[in-house]
Amino acid sequence: MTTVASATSAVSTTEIMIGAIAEMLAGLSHIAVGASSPIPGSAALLTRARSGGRTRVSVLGSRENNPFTDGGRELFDCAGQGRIDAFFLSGGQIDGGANINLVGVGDVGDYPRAEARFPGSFGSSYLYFVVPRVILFREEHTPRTLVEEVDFVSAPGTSPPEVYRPGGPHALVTSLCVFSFDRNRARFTLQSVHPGVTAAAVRAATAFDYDASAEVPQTPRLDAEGLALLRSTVAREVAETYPDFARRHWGV
Amino acid sequence: MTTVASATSAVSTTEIMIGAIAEMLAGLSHIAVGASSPIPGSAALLTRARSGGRTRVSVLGSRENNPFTDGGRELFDCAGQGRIDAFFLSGGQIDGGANINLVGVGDVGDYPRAEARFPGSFGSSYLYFVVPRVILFREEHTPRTLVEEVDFVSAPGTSPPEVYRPGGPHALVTSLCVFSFDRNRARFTLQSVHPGVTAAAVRAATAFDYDASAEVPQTPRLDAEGLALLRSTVAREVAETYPDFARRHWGV
Amino acid sequence: MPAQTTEILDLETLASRIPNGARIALPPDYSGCAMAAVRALMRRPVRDLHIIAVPAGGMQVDMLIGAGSVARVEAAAVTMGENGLAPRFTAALKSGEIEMWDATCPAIQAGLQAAEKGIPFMPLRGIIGSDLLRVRPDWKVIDNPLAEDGRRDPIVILPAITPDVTLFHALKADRYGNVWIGVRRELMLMAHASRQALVTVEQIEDVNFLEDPVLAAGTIPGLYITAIAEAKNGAWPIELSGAYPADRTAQADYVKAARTADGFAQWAAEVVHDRVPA
Amino acid sequence: MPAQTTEILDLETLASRIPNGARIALPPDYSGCAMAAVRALMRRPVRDLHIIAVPAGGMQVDMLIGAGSVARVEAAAVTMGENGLAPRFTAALKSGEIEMWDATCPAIQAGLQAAEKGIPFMPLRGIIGSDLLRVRPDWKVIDNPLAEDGRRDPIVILPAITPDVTLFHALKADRYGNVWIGVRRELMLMAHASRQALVTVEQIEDVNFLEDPVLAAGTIPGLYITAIAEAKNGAWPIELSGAYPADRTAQADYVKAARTADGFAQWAAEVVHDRVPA
Repeated sequence: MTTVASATSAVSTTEIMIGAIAEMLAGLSHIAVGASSPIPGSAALLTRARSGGRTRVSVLGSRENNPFTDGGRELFDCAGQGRIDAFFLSGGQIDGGANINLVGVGDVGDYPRAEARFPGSFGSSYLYFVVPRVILFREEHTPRTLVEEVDFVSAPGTSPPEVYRPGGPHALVTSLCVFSFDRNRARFTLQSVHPGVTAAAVRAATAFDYDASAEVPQTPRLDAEGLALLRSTVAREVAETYPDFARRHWGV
Repeated sequence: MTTVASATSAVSTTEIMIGAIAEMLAGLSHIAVGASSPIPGSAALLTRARSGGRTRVSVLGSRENNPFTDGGRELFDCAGQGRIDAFFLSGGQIDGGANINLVGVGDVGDYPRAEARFPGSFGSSYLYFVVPRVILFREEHTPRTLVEEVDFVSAPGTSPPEVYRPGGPHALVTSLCVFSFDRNRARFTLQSVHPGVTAAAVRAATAFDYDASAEVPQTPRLDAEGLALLRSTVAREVAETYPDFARRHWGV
Repeated sequence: MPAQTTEILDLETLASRIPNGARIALPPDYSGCAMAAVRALMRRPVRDLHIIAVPAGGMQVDMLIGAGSVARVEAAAVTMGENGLAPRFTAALKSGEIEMWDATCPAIQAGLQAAEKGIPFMPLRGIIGSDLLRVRPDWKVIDNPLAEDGRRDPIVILPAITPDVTLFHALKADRYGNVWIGVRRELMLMAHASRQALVTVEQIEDVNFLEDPVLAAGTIPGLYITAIAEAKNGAWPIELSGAYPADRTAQADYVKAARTADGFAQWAAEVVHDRVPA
Repeated sequence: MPAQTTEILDLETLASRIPNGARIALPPDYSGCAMAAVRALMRRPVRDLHIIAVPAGGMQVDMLIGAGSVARVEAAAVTMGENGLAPRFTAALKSGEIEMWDATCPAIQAGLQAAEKGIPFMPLRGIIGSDLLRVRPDWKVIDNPLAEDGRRDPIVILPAITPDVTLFHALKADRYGNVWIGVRRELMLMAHASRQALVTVEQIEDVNFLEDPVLAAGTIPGLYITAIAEAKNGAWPIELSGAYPADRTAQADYVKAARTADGFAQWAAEVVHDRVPA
């Protein structure tokens, strides 16, 4: 697609995901986004655009939206100070306890050899503990990615009470649905399914067990105003950091 | 004095002290100097001038000679990295074990009340441990300053073997003499007396016990070349950081 | 569209944001002292401050003690530098009217770094055998848990220092609350470590320092700055690097006057309560 | 008269200063990679490097693995970013030919900060319950010795990371060895923490950066820099902020070629051994 998406074009799954994440961010003061996270990044920039300047967004690897001046450690220090309200993590595998694996597939006893090696844990083993609202996202929703138990815990979903942990998982957003996470019960609940997706389809694509009510609502779409904002102002801001992504989705 | 001291003027006690310290610094790579230390500062700058660019001098509070760009902690970090070969400490009291007191006079049990309060320990409690060659200096040489036992240990002269301590006291320079310090024996030895001073006068002015040979040599003066350098190039460099001192001593 | 979360206030309002009893971090005399704001605090007067000098205090600490605004000083030293001992500090310790937490420079910096990193403590070499350990029960010696071969390796650990507020003066800020400090990185450390940072500046510019890669390198992002206020000559009579030198006469006058409580009171009546340089 | 202790070398001589077996710290792809120097190392080829990626590795790490120069990688991740998995890294971990020390970004930064401060360890929050603790026996969980009221407060402590050498590329140095890095402070941390720092730059200027207070704020003093060498386009095909963007075609070509050992060898024959951009 090389022309700007009009406000009346069909809402894409990507835009559904962006809308679902943006809803979780409303009212927060400071949202940080990792380097290769265009969907959360778009949601964060949309949230900022709707906040009237009250929401700060820090995008790693961005020139325009990276406010840090103290080197690579500043994001982590800033989170440790409690100054970051939300962050986003993904995983090669995510399990029903919200444990995430960014290291590899295979028996951890064989480490470092792996059947499949992922890049590595990045900052997850730390940020998952100190950022109050961590939103997991993973576009690929299959039994291969949403597993019963991760092969390697880069960062655990929950911790014993004596462990200092002001932060942790809030929700999981995939291309099919939104799960909320209950930290006390260490368990996901199916919150909503995206348009055209059934609860049964989610169940079939998910290798871990989770709770779901009999009637699962549909993930709300962005309203017309939000969608127009996303496709215009926000799309141009997204393009600064994620040019390929912005071109592909909104032709900017 | 408002004219430049000529190379033939009488050598002052200050210049004797500068010369004695400079001798201890020859060949070192990096000498750091505290903010209010003009005598050691002059000795360090003289050492640099004679090194042909091989000796680095970092003077706190100097614009020209302070190479640090990472804030107040950099001097201490730099010393912790082992990158500083020599530093200078003084003390409201110094005792025969090279313990120094920068806090106050009075029973430590009454702390924080003090009969006389000094400014405080500054970085001494740390730098005394990590800088290999710490040179103590104190112009006032009286039983009031060179005491049998300090009232408050800002930094101890020696430590038990299990304590990490690559650094420590090397010598003590006063307006009367030079003491060397033996870290294994935790004891000073009278190394030399300044011109016009007798070993007996030093003994009378010192409240702590120390070793001395029967014949104590005189503290060597700077040679003519060194003195000329000190009174010209170095004096002008000293003036950048210690303007009053340079004006008083060399009229620059 | 950068976020706009730093408030732009006038000097008196900025000073009013520091509550009685605050744990307040103040920079050393060479690093940008918010002297105009300190005078505003004395006029109020603020009470029961716990001052954290980073790492040593000078004229501003002595003035606040003289004004009766200080309950406690945590510092590696308090001194008037070439002007000698800090008179009100020295008198207060003789009379016992303030609490003193003696420290050593790198211990204060390490404590702030611990707060900056969100860790509860930081180890530091040295100090063992110093009486500082006697008078600082919050400092502790442990055996290095990573020492090789069961070798004993005692090391001091220091608790994080998280000031309620940091107060300093700088050359300039921009309208987004970004503050340019150049090489004075201790100010950045203080802002990172503190819950709030209040900053006075010579001027607020209508630009964004972070858009200039050369300026950005010496800038504290507005993210850490609670509020800014313009204060021309805001560091007087302390020097402000790049702007003006110390007013050594005014400093010497202070030291002379403040030798006695009466002398201090007279000095304050004149300099703090009336003759406020614009 | 500043001291002149930083050597000014040519590129090949600078690369020759890195011995086999060195523990070498390398910056991330956004921070100035000394790619020309890395190609010089591959031509030699250097052997048995222990790479410390600060905190994640990219093309330079993958290339060195492909060249057989690497014994061990210590990193929070190794990735080609938008170009996907790092092919030689992934293959090496499948075959087991390199040792891997998985980490997390702030752990590597904390380890370097410990070395910067001359302390043997640094505590860090998080990590507990991660399998990183299983595969990193050098990391340890202790009870926070300063926890209140005997409350249990487990916390991870990490040993200091002291690289033998840091290697990176920057826009410019001056003739005293001062290197301007702007906001890329991880490079300063690396230089502080390492025994030696070798730096290539686009150009060496006949000035003193430390005399300019605005430039000084973004400068690593020559004190920490062992040697510098000029290397025009020294970061190619990685971007150098303020100078040139990434050559995305060259990067994509690499990822495609390096999928197999043969493909890598062919790529290296062409790009590393012959076509050295001036």
